[in-house]
Amino acid sequence: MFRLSAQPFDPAALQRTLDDERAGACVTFEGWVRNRNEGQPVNSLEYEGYAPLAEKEGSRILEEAQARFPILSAVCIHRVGHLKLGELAVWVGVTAEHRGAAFDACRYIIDEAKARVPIWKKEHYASGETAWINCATRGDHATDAPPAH
Amino acid sequence: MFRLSAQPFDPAALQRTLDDERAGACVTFEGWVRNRNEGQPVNSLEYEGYAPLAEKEGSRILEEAQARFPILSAVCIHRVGHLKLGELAVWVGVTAEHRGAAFDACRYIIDEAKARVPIWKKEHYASGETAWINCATRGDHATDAPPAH
Amino acid sequence: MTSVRIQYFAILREQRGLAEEDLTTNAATAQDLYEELRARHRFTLPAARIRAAVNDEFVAAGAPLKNGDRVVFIPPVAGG
Amino acid sequence: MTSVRIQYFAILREQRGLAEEDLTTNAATAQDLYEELRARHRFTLPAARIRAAVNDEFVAAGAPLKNGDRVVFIPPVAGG
Repeated sequence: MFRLSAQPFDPAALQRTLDDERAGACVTFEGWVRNRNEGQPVNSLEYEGYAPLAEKEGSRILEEAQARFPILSAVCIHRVGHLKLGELAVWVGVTAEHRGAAFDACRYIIDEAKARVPIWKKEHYASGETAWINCATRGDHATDAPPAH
Repeated sequence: MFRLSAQPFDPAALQRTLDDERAGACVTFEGWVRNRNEGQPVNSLEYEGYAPLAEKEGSRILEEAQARFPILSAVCIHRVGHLKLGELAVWVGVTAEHRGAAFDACRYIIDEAKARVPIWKKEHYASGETAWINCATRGDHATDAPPAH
Repeated sequence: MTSVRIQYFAILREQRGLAEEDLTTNAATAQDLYEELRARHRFTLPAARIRAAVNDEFVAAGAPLKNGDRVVFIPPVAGG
Repeated sequence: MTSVRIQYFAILREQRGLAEEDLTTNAATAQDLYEELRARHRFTLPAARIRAAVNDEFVAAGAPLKNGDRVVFIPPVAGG
């Protein structure tokens, strides 16, 4: 299950939906809004998603993870809207019989989601400036490097 | 912080102790009691630890993770006692600025903990038999393979 | 002429100043339509950095447009 | 003769039938002591699969014993 959420959500409750007596391992990834990016102090983040296609592409990524790794279940929820420092931006949870597959699948899902799912991030800096990440063009102040958290 | 716990503990509360505005990533591993091992139906597990040395060796592993990977914090709690199916046996939580280090350190910690920390696991099978994992010797019924969840 | 609905997101929404519009175009493909809009609205992102979606599925840049298509131009993504 | 306290865990605790004991021994090293106890109590694990700890630190198999040491023999571990 991949979905966007305009509201904060409870990762502990989500993780309990993965309970399964066959599972020996559960790996989770949480992406948090952090206070710097590429050396610039960040005050807050806006996420915007193209929901129908984001949910389709996200679901494809989860299916790929199921096909590539011996896992039991996988879920990813991505926040949209204006988030404060420390807020949970994205949550991935994977269960498997064995831990190797759970780690590998969790990492695959977040790596692919960041690269492929139509969600955009606008950083609000302490300086008052803002930037859409990865959308800078020649001559812009913002760096063009991919975000790497 | 590495410690043994004779009581169930709340992983969500533990994870909140890792909150840090510098952190962009939090990876957790949960080891759950699963209903089979090496093909045999399992009813429950007993964990026994040699607490003073387990906590020393576990703390060394966390220090190694801090030295090897650019992480912010790392915690591991391991249950001891008699656990039912589905119960949480071990929890590892790691925060970092970037997700790669959080994944790598979390996996390092659980791999090393399973190999080095003096904690032992006794499986109670549906058949009524029991076995101390990894302690079988020639002629025993139980397999001698390392547990792999 | 082809009538399509366009939705804008993120940097394109801001540069266009609106979230969606209906228009008729002579553009035969999604990429041609992007170039037309880019010239008109001074979008900063070159076509090479944009993907297109039609009716909520990714399409190739050269995909032909037909009446009633819902078109989205997708700037570089940055989830997580 | 050396007086030591021994703690047993897991399979060794079960095979010994108790969790700790004080004893005096002629064994000069942790490994010699394990071999002595293994013969006496029919421990199934060979010395090669046991690690030793003295005073809550891992020690080499050939570490000498001294009066008052707290000794633990560590079967193969299996956390997680």
